[in-house]
Amino acid sequence: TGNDPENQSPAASKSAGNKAVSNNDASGKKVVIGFSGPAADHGWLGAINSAAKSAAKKYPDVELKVAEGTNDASLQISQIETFINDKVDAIVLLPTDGAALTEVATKAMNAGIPVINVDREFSSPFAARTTILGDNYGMGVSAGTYACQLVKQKKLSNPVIAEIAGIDSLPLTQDRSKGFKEALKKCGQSVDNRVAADFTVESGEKQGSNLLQAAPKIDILWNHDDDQGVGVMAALDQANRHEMAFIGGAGSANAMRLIKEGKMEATVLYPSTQAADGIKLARLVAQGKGISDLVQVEVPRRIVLNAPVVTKQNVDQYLPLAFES
Amino acid sequence: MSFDLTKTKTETPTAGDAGTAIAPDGQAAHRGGGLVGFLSGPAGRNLGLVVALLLLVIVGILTGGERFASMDNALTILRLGSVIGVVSVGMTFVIAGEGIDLSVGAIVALCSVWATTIATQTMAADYHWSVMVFVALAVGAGCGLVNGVLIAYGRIAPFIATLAMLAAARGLAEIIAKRRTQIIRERGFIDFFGGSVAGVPVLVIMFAAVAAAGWVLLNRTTFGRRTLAIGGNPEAARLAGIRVQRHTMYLYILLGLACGIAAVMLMARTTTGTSTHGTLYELDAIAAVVIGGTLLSGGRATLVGTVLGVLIFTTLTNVFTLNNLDTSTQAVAKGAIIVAAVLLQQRVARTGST
Amino acid sequence: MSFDLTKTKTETPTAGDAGTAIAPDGQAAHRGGGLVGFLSGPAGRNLGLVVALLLLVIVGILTGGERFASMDNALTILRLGSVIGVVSVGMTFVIAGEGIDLSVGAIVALCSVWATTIATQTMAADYHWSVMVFVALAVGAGCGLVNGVLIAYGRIAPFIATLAMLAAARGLAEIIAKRRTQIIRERGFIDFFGGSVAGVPVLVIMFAAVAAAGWVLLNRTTFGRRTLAIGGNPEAARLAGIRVQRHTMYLYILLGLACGIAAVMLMARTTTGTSTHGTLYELDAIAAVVIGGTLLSGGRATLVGTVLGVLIFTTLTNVFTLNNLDTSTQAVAKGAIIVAAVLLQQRVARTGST
Amino acid sequence: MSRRLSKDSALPLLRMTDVVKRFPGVVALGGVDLAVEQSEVHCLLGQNGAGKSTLIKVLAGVHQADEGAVEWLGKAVTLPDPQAAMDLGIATMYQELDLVEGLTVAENIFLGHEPSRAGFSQRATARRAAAVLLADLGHPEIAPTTEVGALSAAAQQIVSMARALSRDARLIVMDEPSAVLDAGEVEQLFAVIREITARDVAVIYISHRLEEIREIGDRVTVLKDGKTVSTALDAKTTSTQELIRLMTGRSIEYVFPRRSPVEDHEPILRVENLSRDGEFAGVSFQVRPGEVVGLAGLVGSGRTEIVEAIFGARRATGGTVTVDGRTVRPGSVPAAVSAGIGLCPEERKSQALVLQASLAANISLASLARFSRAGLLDRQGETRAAEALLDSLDVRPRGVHRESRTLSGGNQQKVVLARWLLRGCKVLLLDEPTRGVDVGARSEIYGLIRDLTDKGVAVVVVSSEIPEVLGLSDRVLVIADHTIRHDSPADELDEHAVLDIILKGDAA
Ligand SMILES: Nc1ncnc2c1ncn2[C@@H]1O[C@H](COP(=O)(O)OP(=O)(O)OP(=O)(O)O)[C@@H](O)[C@H]1O
Ligand SMILES: Nc1ncnc2c1ncn2[C@@H]1O[C@H](COP(=O)(O)OP(=O)(O)OP(=O)(O)O)[C@@H](O)[C@H]1O
Ligand SMILES: [Mg+2]
Ligand SMILES: [Mg+2]
Repeated sequence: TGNDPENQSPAASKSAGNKAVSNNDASGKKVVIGFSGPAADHGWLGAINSAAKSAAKKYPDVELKVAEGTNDASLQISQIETFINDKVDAIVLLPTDGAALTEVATKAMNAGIPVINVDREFSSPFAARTTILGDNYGMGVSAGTYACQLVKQKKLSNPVIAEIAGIDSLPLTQDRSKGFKEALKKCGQSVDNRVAADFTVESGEKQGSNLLQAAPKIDILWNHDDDQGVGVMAALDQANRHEMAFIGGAGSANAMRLIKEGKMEATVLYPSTQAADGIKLARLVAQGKGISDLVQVEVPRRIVLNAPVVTKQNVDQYLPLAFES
Repeated sequence: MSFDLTKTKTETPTAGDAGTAIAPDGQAAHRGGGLVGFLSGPAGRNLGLVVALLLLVIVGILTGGERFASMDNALTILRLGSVIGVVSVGMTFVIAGEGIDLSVGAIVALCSVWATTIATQTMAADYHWSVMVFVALAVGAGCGLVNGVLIAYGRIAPFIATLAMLAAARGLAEIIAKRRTQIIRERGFIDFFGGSVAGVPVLVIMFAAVAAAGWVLLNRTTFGRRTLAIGGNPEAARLAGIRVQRHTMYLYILLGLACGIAAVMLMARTTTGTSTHGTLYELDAIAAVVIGGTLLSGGRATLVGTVLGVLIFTTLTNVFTLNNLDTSTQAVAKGAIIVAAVLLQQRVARTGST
Repeated sequence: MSFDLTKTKTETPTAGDAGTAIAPDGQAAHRGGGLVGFLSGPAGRNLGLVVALLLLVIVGILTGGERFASMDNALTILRLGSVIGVVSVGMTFVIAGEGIDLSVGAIVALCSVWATTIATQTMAADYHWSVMVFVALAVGAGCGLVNGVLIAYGRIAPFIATLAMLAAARGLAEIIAKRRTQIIRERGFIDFFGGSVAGVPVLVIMFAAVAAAGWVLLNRTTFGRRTLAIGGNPEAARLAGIRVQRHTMYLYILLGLACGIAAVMLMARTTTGTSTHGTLYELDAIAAVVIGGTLLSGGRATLVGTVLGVLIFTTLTNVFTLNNLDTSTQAVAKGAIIVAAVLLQQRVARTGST
Repeated sequence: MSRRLSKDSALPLLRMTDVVKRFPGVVALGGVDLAVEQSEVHCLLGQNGAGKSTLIKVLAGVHQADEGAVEWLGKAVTLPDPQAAMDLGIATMYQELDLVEGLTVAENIFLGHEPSRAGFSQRATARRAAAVLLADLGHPEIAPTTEVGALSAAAQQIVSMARALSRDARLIVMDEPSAVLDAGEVEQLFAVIREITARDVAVIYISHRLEEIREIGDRVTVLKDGKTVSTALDAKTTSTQELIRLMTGRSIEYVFPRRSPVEDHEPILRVENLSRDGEFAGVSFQVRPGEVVGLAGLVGSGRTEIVEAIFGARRATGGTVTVDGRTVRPGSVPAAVSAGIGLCPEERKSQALVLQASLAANISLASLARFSRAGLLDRQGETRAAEALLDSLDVRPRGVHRESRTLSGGNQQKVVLARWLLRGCKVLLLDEPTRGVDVGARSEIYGLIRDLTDKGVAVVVVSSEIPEVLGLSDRVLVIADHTIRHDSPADELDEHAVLDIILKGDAA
């Protein structure tokens, strides 16, 4: 996957925005799809859930069962077990932890229920029929690469680069940070200050405020998540510190509006429509259809979504797809 | 000119002191009322829980039909309840001894991470997977020991000491795991704990065994007696020659051990060890224990109640999932159902004890 | 024949019963020991906290230098502490009355969401932003009322009742907000609460005002004394003619109101209302109150201690961030520091009270 | 003393008729009548568990009667809650201290009716008023700003009394106020009672000490098994024999059991130079098998501290305790218990009983190891042993599975004794063993102590009733000034001699 933000066209990376003419949307065999995801405790996950539901609503032949969002792997496992007992036709699973759900997903596959793995990857290739991944590492790389560009553009000699991460104990946060760090390394830069919030507005404000105290001057700030970014922005406003280039993550509509206004430099997209894509693919898989734009007869095994950077230049392209958080 | 005083109140004499952790009505009644027997336990409280659970099951059958009433689904509920159930059994002892432990979830996480790290790093060198199990149990007991020493000998309030442990154990788990999910590839381990005996999952058997052992320990041994005496009146226990400090320490070690067992079960269930395991187990376990009828103020405990409490919460989640309720609505419904269950239980206890 | 009945003991008779939520040594000593005065509060406990806070500040200065010791940073710490501080003040009352409230975070979320929804949906129609403030307070008090009624009149254990409220309020908040973050665009609101008076942020002033009002209410009014009486010995309070149930209900309403105020402050700080506001406030607030020296078993409370507890936790985070510590290490250090602070405080209290 | 019973407007102050109160499994009151005249001292007598406390709790609005009627100054009234009773002018001192330990003396006295303006408590006013009340009660040394938890039981009783007086009451109910007081303080209490009855306030006085009834009472009502057996007896003239017969249904010799001479064995308990900083110093004495040693002294003289230090419940700062020639590790209760020492502590409810546990569990608490079969509890054995003990001690109501909190005070005391009887100790320390215990049970406990000494147990008794110490003990130690002031055989002393020693010690 190319992580070069320059030559990305948004439409190509979005199967939800599939404008291809096909008969795939025509009603087919009635299918029951089970969906389970983490607790919708912040904007992006909330958007994931609602996008999944509205995707299902579009098809009269889909009955969607949504399990209680949870951050407890054990509970999520039992939800999948319940789906298996229930003999649903397909399962769309955004695991709290990919590895932890692998066993039960394999069980589902063995029971003949195709599993569509969304966002956080299983540890075994046999656990999913199809995997749709947001690219967390790629997201960090995109942000880091963009930061490098800024350093070059603005000719910053010894820039202070700061990072506000999400929940630090999640592997996805680690992936993002790793990507960021490695991309920065390529242009000889490193992260000077790093704090971790927990994806909520409140934690963003809190960690943001503390970070601003820790670093009297910041040149580039990457914040992993636009939802917590609302809080970070409030902290910047409060301290009246707008000297830095503020880069966001996820790509909420709110962030994009701020980019338009010039209050934010950029945001790295992390599609909130993955689960919606998952539902669509699950329906196709369950009905034995393929993706019409592909020559392939069947739905592919693995789709990695891109993590493009949205800036003032291309924001208008992306705004319609952005999620309200 | 006489006046009728006979308007009976159904209330206990301590009617006024609500808002405290004092026993609800009916607690004053005798034990072993005979009729309702085992399940009614202290003052028919458990009977109320059984009724609440039955109502839930009925709702499940009405709304879920066969999908709910199947053997498979029952096992799913039991398997889900088993991990938190083991922790709750241990928690019952600590609460019975007038303590509390907020660190259980973090200890489960630490045990799982420590054990799997040992496994992934050294198991290649031909260790048997039982080493992993042993490490999980030892780490759990060790954390419990630290809690126990701080509380019993350091005289730190249990809430504070275990809050500190909560932070520290999770932090340590993250450091050890380097915030990565450790994947267990030992088939022997997964097959053993993930398997079934005569159709019953090993996890469920483990839960049943722990609950039964806990019941015996609480109700049929001197250890249980001492626990209740310490929870009921620590000063009296001390003056009767009981080593209150040492016993208190044992209680936390016991709970730590339960966390270790739970960690093994969770590792088998998820085939992973990670620092995010056991999130919010403290709330779930305390809730199950308290709704089961064990007093937070100590001195009165029922293990049957705890098990029923666990089953009620787990069944609730299952019924919700089958009914496709959205998460927010589930939360609201859950709140309402908890309140309803407790009120129901009080009512049953009251009528049951007269 | 007169005899001195008032000789003070330097040690409680219950010296042996650690492991219970009973007061540590020295608690039995007189109040207002004179010398250390205001800060030393009950039995020099607060003095220990002051020492702990000072040590933290010293560490902050040593490691952070000017970045720590600046006015800006001090105000940042205070501003960050103010929201949880207001909740903790309210929590002090509930705990003093032998209760507990797990729902504070959820109530803060619900207040913020309800108020901002009103704002975003109807404010266009020319309401003043004070309507928003009023709604937040009313929702908070309403939730507190529900808690209070369930606990005082429904006789549901506070832990359970507020656990139910925790689930329900957060669920309701999500439903109302449709899981969106509601952004407040009322400049009047943001400027008012986000502003400063004579260099002091309005939020800090609000916290100070709430803490001062709380102090007066607890220590200088009949309401406060009755709260302690109910917490210390509910039966005695009832026998003295205090309407224990009604008073208990008031305590939860008071805390609900504090949550409403905290919601307003949080809305101003983050310029948003969302169902994720106030996550884990219950733990933070209870921790601040308990580390401050208020007994979880009720009957003894110190508001100065609560404020110090809040400041200690907030300063800790600040020092950690200034030192660029990673979260896991922070967590481990936090656990160790909590334990050290409590042990220090016990030691100071013991030597201070002899 | 002249009474004004025949005042013109003399309606009876209070009349309770046919009051019935049931608790689960127990009929506490099965039809009680009580009539109290204005400004009289009306004594309520009855054995432990007769229902005295229950009756006054009904009167105070704490319990609601199941049947019966209450008239106040001729008018029917209802008493739904304590406030209603207080509004009528009924103030109550409960048997269980009903104070809030975390609050100050002044705050406790005015709890529920604090002097206040606009909700703000007027603390100075309360302090001043409290000081005046305490001075009136003869205890100006109790500072209104002291926390009640830091006071001795006796001082707490004084505070409780001040609290009853602080209400503008027409009737003050005192449920065993003298139980924790010593002779001098009981005198002071009586002076106060005389003063308030002169001010037209009536008093209901409950006590198990018959000589007090004689001294202060006007009329007596006797309860037995939850029923009134006799009303309006004259307190001065009714014979003690008659009162005891009414209470117990039998005639009991209200005397101490005869002492059998102590054999000249080696002492089993040796206390040498025991000290604890600030509490007592240089305490040395020995007790031989079969001997009863009494500790006399004023309330607060440190007797409790001494026995608790012997028991290891407080760590002595100096000195040794030896049992059977072996030194007991200081500051360890388990060590003391396994050396063969037992203690019945001063405060039953807070120190001895696990209130919500069954009688059996309370009795076996110190002997759990005995009922342990490979860790498992031999519950049948436990129940049998408990039943046998409850039978032999005549604890009522019966039932080993009854919660101990539902028992009356005297019966609870027997349960605590049963604990150490079951354990079988060589040295038994009894701190105020007959506090709140009725005459019948009292002589049973005396007999029991005798039985124990006959079996060779050494007993140390602490009591605030000097006659009891003298009557029960073979040897008496008088404690004053933090140490033993006097040590002699009991028959060489009488009440005056003991008081003399105490007072001299006090003066010194
Ligand atoms: N809350 C209660 N629940 C059940 N039974 C009770 C309760 N309170 C009292 N009883 C029972 O009622 C009876 C009367 O008790 P009460 O305390 O009135 O006796 P008393 O005359 O005051 O005895 P004492 O002289 O020992 O104080 C006893 O049998 C007692 O066990
Ligand atoms: N709980 C307590 N807290 C603080 N001081 C106490 C407490 N109990 C007793 N004291 C103090 O200890 C001293 C000894 O009191 P204590 O009542 O134990 O003596 P005693 O001789 O046993 O009297 P009693 O006749 O009441 O048993 C007194 O000065 C008293 O004020
Ligand atoms: Mg009584
Ligand atoms: Mg004493």
